[in-house]
Amino acid sequence: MKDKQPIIKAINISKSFGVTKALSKVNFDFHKGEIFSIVGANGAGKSTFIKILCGYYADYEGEIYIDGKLTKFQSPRDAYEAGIQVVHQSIEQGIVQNMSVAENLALEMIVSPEAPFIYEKKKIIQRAKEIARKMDLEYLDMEQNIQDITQSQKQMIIIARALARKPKLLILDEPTSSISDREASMLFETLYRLRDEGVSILFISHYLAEIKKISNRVGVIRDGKFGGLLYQPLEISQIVKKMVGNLQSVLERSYDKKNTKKLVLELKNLVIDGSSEPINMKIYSGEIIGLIGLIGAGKTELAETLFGIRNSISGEIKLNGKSVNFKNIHQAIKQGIHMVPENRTVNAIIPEESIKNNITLPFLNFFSKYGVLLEKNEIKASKKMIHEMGIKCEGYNALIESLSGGNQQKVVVARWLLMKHNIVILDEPFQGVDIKSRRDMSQYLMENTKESSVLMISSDIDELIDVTDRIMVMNKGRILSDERTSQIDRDKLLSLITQEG
Amino acid sequence: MEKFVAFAIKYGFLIVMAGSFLGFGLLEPSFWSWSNMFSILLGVTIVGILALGVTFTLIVDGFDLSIGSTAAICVMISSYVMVVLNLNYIYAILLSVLLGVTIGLVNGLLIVKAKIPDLLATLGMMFLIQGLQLIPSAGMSIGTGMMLANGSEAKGEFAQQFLFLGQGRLFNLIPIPVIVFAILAIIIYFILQYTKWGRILYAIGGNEKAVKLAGVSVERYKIAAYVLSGTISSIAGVLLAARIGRGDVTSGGGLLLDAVAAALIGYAVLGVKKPNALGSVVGVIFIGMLLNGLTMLSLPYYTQDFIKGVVLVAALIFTFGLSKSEI
Amino acid sequence: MEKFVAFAIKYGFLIVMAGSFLGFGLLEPSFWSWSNMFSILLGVTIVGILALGVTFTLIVDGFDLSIGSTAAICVMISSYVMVVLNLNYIYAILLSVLLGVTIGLVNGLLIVKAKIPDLLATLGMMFLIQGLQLIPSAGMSIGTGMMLANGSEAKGEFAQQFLFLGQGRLFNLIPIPVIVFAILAIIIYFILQYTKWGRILYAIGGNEKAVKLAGVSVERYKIAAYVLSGTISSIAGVLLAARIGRGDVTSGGGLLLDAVAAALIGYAVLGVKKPNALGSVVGVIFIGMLLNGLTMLSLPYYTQDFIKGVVLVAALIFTFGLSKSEI
Amino acid sequence: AKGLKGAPPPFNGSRTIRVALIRQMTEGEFMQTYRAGAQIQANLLGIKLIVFGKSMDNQAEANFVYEAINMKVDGIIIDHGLSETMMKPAADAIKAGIPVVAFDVDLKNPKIPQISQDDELLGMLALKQMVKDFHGKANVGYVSIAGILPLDKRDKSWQKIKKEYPGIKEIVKTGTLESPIASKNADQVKAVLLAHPEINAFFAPYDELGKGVVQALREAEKQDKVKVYTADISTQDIREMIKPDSPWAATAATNPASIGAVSVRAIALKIAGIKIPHKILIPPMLFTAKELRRLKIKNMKQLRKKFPKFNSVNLLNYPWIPVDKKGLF
Ligand SMILES: Nc1ncnc2c1ncn2[C@@H]1O[C@H](COP(=O)(O)OP(=O)(O)OP(=O)(O)O)[C@@H](O)[C@H]1O
Ligand SMILES: Nc1ncnc2c1ncn2[C@@H]1O[C@H](COP(=O)(O)OP(=O)(O)OP(=O)(O)O)[C@@H](O)[C@H]1O
Ligand SMILES: [Mg+2]
Ligand SMILES: [Mg+2]
Repeated sequence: MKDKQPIIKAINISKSFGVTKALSKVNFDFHKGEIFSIVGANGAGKSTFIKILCGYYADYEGEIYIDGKLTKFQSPRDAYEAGIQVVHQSIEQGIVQNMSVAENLALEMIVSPEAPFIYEKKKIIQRAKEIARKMDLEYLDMEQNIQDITQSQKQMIIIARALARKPKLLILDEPTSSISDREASMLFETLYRLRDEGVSILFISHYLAEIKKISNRVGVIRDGKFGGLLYQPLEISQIVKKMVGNLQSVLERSYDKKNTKKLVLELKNLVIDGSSEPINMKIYSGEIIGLIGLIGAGKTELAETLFGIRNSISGEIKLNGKSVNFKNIHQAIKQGIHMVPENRTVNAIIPEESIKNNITLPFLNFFSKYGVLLEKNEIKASKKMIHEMGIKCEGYNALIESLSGGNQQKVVVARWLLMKHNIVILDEPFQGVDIKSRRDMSQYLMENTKESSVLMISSDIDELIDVTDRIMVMNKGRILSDERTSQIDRDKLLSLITQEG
Repeated sequence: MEKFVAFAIKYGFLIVMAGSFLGFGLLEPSFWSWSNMFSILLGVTIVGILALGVTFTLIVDGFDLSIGSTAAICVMISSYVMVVLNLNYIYAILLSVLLGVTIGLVNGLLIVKAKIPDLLATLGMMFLIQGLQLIPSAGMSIGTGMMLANGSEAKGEFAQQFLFLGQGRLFNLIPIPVIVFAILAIIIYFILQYTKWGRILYAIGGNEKAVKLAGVSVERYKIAAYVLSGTISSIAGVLLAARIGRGDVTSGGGLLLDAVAAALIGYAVLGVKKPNALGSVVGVIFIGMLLNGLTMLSLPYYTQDFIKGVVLVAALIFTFGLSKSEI
Repeated sequence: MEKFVAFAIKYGFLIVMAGSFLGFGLLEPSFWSWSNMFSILLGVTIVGILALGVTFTLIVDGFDLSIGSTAAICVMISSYVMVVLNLNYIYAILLSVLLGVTIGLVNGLLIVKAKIPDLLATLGMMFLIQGLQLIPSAGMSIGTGMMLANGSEAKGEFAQQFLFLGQGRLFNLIPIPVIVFAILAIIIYFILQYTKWGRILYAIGGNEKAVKLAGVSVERYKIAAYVLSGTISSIAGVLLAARIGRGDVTSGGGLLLDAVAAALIGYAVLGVKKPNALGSVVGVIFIGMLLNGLTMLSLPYYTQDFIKGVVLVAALIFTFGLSKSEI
Repeated sequence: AKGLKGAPPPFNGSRTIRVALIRQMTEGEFMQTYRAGAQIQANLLGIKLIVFGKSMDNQAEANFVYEAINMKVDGIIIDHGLSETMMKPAADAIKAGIPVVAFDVDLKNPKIPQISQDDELLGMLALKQMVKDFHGKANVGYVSIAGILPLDKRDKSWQKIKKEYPGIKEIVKTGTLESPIASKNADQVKAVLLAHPEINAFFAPYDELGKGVVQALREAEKQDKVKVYTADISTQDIREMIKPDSPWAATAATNPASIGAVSVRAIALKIAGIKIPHKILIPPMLFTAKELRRLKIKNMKQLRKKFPKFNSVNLLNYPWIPVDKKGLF
C-alpha cells in the first residue's frame, strides 16, 4: 500500500512562541494512502506542527518537502494549492459567523482566487448541497445562519468542506472530540474510502482507541520533540508509554465508601421542557456518577436546569433533603452546586487573564473583604490547585491563553473544585484532554469526592467506566438505566444509548 | 405574534420613515415637491458618501475615525492646488484622491501590520490630518486673493468645471453631487451584496481567523477596506470643496459623527443588524429628511437635535429590543 | 534583544513622555515651574475625568459616546438652577449628578436590556442630550442678566462656593479641580486594580458568557459601568460649569474625542494594551503637557494638532508594532 | 394676519409673510442676540421668521437657501457665510423672485443689499485705545484664529497698527476655537505668559477669546500687570470689566440685536418693494472699563439705556415699522 517516496516530508521542524519552545526538530513523513496519527500530551505541539504544515505560521525553522521538492508555505492559501486540507482543532476557527450554512459549506467557491466575481446564491447553495451529501448533512437548512446549528453539526460541516476539495493530504486535528460515536464511525468510513483512493491522512486525537483502530502508523510528539514511531499492530499501552511514560494502570479510591452514604441530590419527576418525560435521580455523597447519552440527548439541558440557568416545568429538586428552586446561577452556587460547562473556550475561559484570576472568578466574595481582594489568599489557593491538579504552567500568573488545551481544561475544573460544594457537575470535562491529564483529573476527583458528589456528563463510555461509581444512560431526555459501574455490560449500555424511540 | 415582531423588526424603520415622509408633506405641502426632494438629497450627499466609506471599515469589524478629517484635508488640498499653485482643476482632483488613498493605506498598514487597534490608529491619524491640513496655508482659509507668505496675493481661482461638480445640476434639477452619490451607492451596494469581495469582507468581520485559515489574504482585504474608506472620503472632500468653493478650514467639523450615525442607523434598516450600504444610504436620507421637515415646520433649531435623538433611540429600541436573543 | 523589546513596550511611552518633559524644560525653563505643572494639570482635569469615566465602559468591552454631551448638559443644568431658578448651588450639583446617573442608567438599560449595540445606543443618547441641553434656555447661553422668555432678566448668580470648585486653589497653588481629579483617579485606580468589582469588570470584557456562567450578574455590572460613566461625566460637567462660570452651550464640543483619545492612549502606557485608569490619566496628562510645551515654544497653533498626531501615532507604533503576536 | 397701520402691501394684512433666516453659526452670544433682535422685529412686523442653521456647516448653509426657495418664502436673510459658497444659491433665490439681504457676507450681487458691521473699524477702535494707553509702546500677545471672516477683517487693523506704530510689538500669537473656547484659550495663554513674561497687553478681537485671556491672567495672578483689548460686549463681559482689579481695559462693539432688527427691516422693505441703499454699515462703539465703572453700568440693559446710539441704530426706519420700546435696541 505504501509508496517508497513519501508525498510529504517534514525535517527538523522547530517553532517558538516567545520563550516557549513549542516544537524542536520534529521529523515526520506521510505516505500516499495511509492514515498517520500523531499523538502527544496536551501542549506537546501537535496543533503547532499542523499549523506549520498548512502555512499558518510562516516563521518556522526546518524544511518541508512535497513530492520531493522543498516547499515553503507563506500562507494557508499556498498549502491549499499544494493539496493540503485541514480541519483545525477549534471549531470556532473553522466556521464563519456572518455566513449561512451553505456559504460555510461552499466557502471555497466564495474565497478562492478562481471563485467567480459575482456572488450567485443559487450556485452556492447547489454546490453546498453536493458537499453536504458527503457527510449526510442534506437535512440541514442551507439558508439558516451558521450560529443556529449545534457544535457537532458545525464540526461535520467543516469536515465535509475539507473533503470536498479532494485533498492530497487531509489533516484532522481532534475531529471527533465534539461529535457523536455514530458520526465518528461515519467519518472513519469516509476516511477509509479516501485512504483507499490514495489520499494521505494525518489524524490527531486523544481517543487512543480510535487511534488504534484506524491508524497505519502513529507518530509521537513528546514535549515538542520527536517521540518515536509506532507501526501496526498497535497497543494502547505502548502508545501511552511513548506519549507520557508509565501511567498508573488502575485508578484507586483512597477512602472507604461505606460510611459516607448520604443523599445529596434528588430529582423527583423533574420535567425540563414540554416534550420531555419526568426525570428521577438520586445522588449520594462520595459518589461519582456518570451520565451518558448521544449528542442532543438532553444532558446539558439537565445540567443547566440543576445549575439555575433554565427553569424546570414541574417536579422537584431536593438538595440535602431540602427542596430548592434556583432562579439564577448565583443561587445555585450558594447552595453548593458547581458546574464546569461544556466548550471551555466559549463558556469558561477569560482569555486575557491569569490562571489565578480564572480559578478564583466565581468566589471573589470569599477572596475579598469589603470588596478589596485578598490577593495573598488567592495566590495560596490557586498555587494549591495548580499543584494538586498538575497544571503545567509557568506559574499562577501565566495567562491562561498560553496553556495547552488540556491544561486550560484543568484550570476550569480547578475553578469549581476550589471551594467546598455539595455536587459538582462536569459537562464533557475531557473534551480534547490528553490521557495523562484525564488520569490526573480523575484521580483528583476520586481522592477528593468524600462529603460531596460528582455528576460527570459525557458521550464517551470508556471515559466514564474508568472513573465513575454509577452510570446513567440518557436517551432523548429520558433516563433509561442506572447501574453500578462494576456491574456494567458495555454492549448493553451501548445499545441503550443508541436505541430509537 | 412572532411573525408580527419579525415584520416589525424588518420594516419598522422604513415604516417610521414613510410615516415621517407623509406627516411632513401633509403639514407642509412644499415638502413633497421634486425640488425639495433633491434639496434633501443634496444636503446629505457629503455625509452620505462618508457613511458609505465608513461602512467598509465597519464591515471588517474595524472603524475609521479619520474620514471627516480626510474630507477636510482634501478641501484644503484642492483649494491649494487651484488657488495658490494656480494649477488645473484636474490636478486638484487627482491629488485629493491620491491623498485619500494614501491616508487609507497608512491607516490600513498601521492596523494590519503594526497591529494598532483600529480606533486608536485612526484617531491618531485624525489628529495628524487635522493638523496637517492647516500647515500649507498657515491656518488660513484658502480663497482667491488671499495673502501668501511672500506678501503677494494668490491669483488662482476655482475652475468653473470644478465648481460645477458641486453646484451644477443635470436637467436643471438633479444636483451633480447627488448623481455622484447615487452612482457610488449603487456600485458599493453591488460590490458588497453581489461579489465575492463583499462576501469576504463580511466574512472577515464575522471571523477573521477562520477566513485566514480558509486561505484568504485577510490582511490585504483589511487594508483594502481602509483604502476604500480613505478614497471615498477624498471624493466626499472634492465634492465638498466644489460645493463651498473655498478652502475653508472649518469644513470638516461635524462630518465624522453624522456619517457614523448614518452608518450605524443603517444597522436597523431592514433589521439586518449589520453594517450595509443600503442601510447607510437610508440612514443618511432619514436624518436629512427629518431635519428638512422639522425646519420647514419651523421648529427651533435647538429642538432638532433632540428630536433626531429621540427618533433614533426609538427606532433602535424597536429593532434591537424586540428581537429576542439568547446570551 | 527580546528583553529590550519587552522593556521598550512597557516603558517606551513613559520614556517618550519623560523625554518631552526634559526637552520642554531645557528649551523653556519656566516649563518646569510648579505653577506651570499645575496649570497643565488644571488644563486636563475635565477631559481627564471624562477619560476615567469612559475607561469603565471600555473595560466591559463597551463604549460611551455620550460622555461629552453629558458633561455639557450638566453645565447647562447647573447654570439653569443657579441663574434662572435662583436656587442654592447645592441643588445645582445634586441635580447634575442625578442627571448623570440617569443618563448612565438609560444607556445601560438600552444596551443590556434592549440589546442595542453600545456605539449605537450611546450615539443616540448623545444626540438626544445635545438637543435636550438647548431646550431650557432656547439655545441661548445661560448667564446672569440673560433675557428670559418672559422678557425679564435672569437674577440668579453663580454661587461663590460653586465657582470655588472650578477656580479656587488650595494653599494658593493647587487648583481644586486638580484635587478632585486626583481623588477620583486614585479611587478609580484602586477599584479597578484591587477590588473584586474591578476584577469582574475586566473579566466581563474578556468573556462575558464565562463570567455569567460563574454566577455573576453580568447585566448589573454592565449597567453599573454605564452609570459610573454617566456619573463621572456629570462631575466633570459640574467642574466645567464652575470653571467657566456660565452656561455656555458650546462647552461640550471637543470633550468626547479628547477623552477617548486619552483613554485609548492609556492602552499604550506600561504596554498593558487594556483600558486602565492609570493609563487614561497618564494619557491625558501627556496630551496636556505636549500642548502646553508647544505653546510655550510658540509653535503656531496650527502645527500643534499635527505634532500631537505624529507623537501619538509614533507612540502607538512603538507599543503595538514592536510586540510580535500571532494573529 | 392683522395688518400694520399705513403699511404697504403685503404688510397691510393681506397675507402671512414668511422670511427665512439662514445662518452659518448659531452659537455664541453675538449670534444669539442677533437672532433675538431679528425675532422681535419680525414679530412686530407680523413676519413668520423661519430659522435655518447648523453650526459651521457651510455646505448645509448653501442647501438651506434652496430649501427656503422650495418653501416659497417671501424673503431670505443670509447671516454670515462664505461668499464663494453662498453667491450662487443667493443668485438662484433672486432668480426665483425671492428678495435677499445679506449680513456680513459679501454676495457680490447688485440686487442684494449688504448689511455689515464694520469689523475693521471695530478692531481699530480697540487698538487705538491700546496705543493711547501704552503711549505707542507695548509688548502684545495676539489671540486670534485665522480663517474666520470677521476675525480676518479685524486682523487687517492689527497689521496696520503694527506697521504704523513700530513700538507695538507682536510677541506671540495663539488662539484656538476648541470648546470650551474660554478655558482652552486660558490654558494656552497661561503657557504663553510663562514663556514671555514681557507681555503687557493682549489683543483678543472676540470676547470669548478675551474671556480666556482674562481668566488666564487671573490664574497667573498678573491681572494688575497686563491689559486686555477685545471686541464685542455682553452682560457677562461687563460684569468682568467693571471688577476693580480687572485687566480688561476696553472693548469695541456693535449691538447685535439692532443688527438683527435692521436685517429684518431691510428684508421687509425689499418685500414691500421699497428701495433701500446697497450698503448698510452698522458703526461700532468703544467701551472702556473706566467709563463703564464711572457710569455704574452693570449689564446690557443699563448699557443700552446709557448709550442710546448703541441701543437703537437709526437705520431703515419708516413710520409704519414698529420699533421695540422695551429697550432691547
Ligand atoms: N499562539 C501561541 N502563543 C504562545 N504559545 C503557544 C501558542 N500556541 C501554542 N503555544 C504553546 O505551544 C505549545 C504547543 O501547543 P499546541 O497547541 O501545539 O499543543 P497540542 O499538542 O496541540 O495540545 P492539545 O492536545 O492540548 O491541543 C504549548 O506549550 C502551548 O502553550
Ligand atoms: N444550539 C442549539 N441549537 C438548537 N438546538 C439545540 C442547540 N443545543 C441543543 N439543542 C437541542 O436541545 C436538545 C438537548 O440538547 P443538549 O445540549 O442538552 O444535549 P446534550 O445531550 O448535552 O448534547 P451535547 O453533547 O451536544 O451537549 C436537543 O434536542 C438538541 O438538538
Ligand atoms: Mg492541539
Ligand atoms: Mg451537552
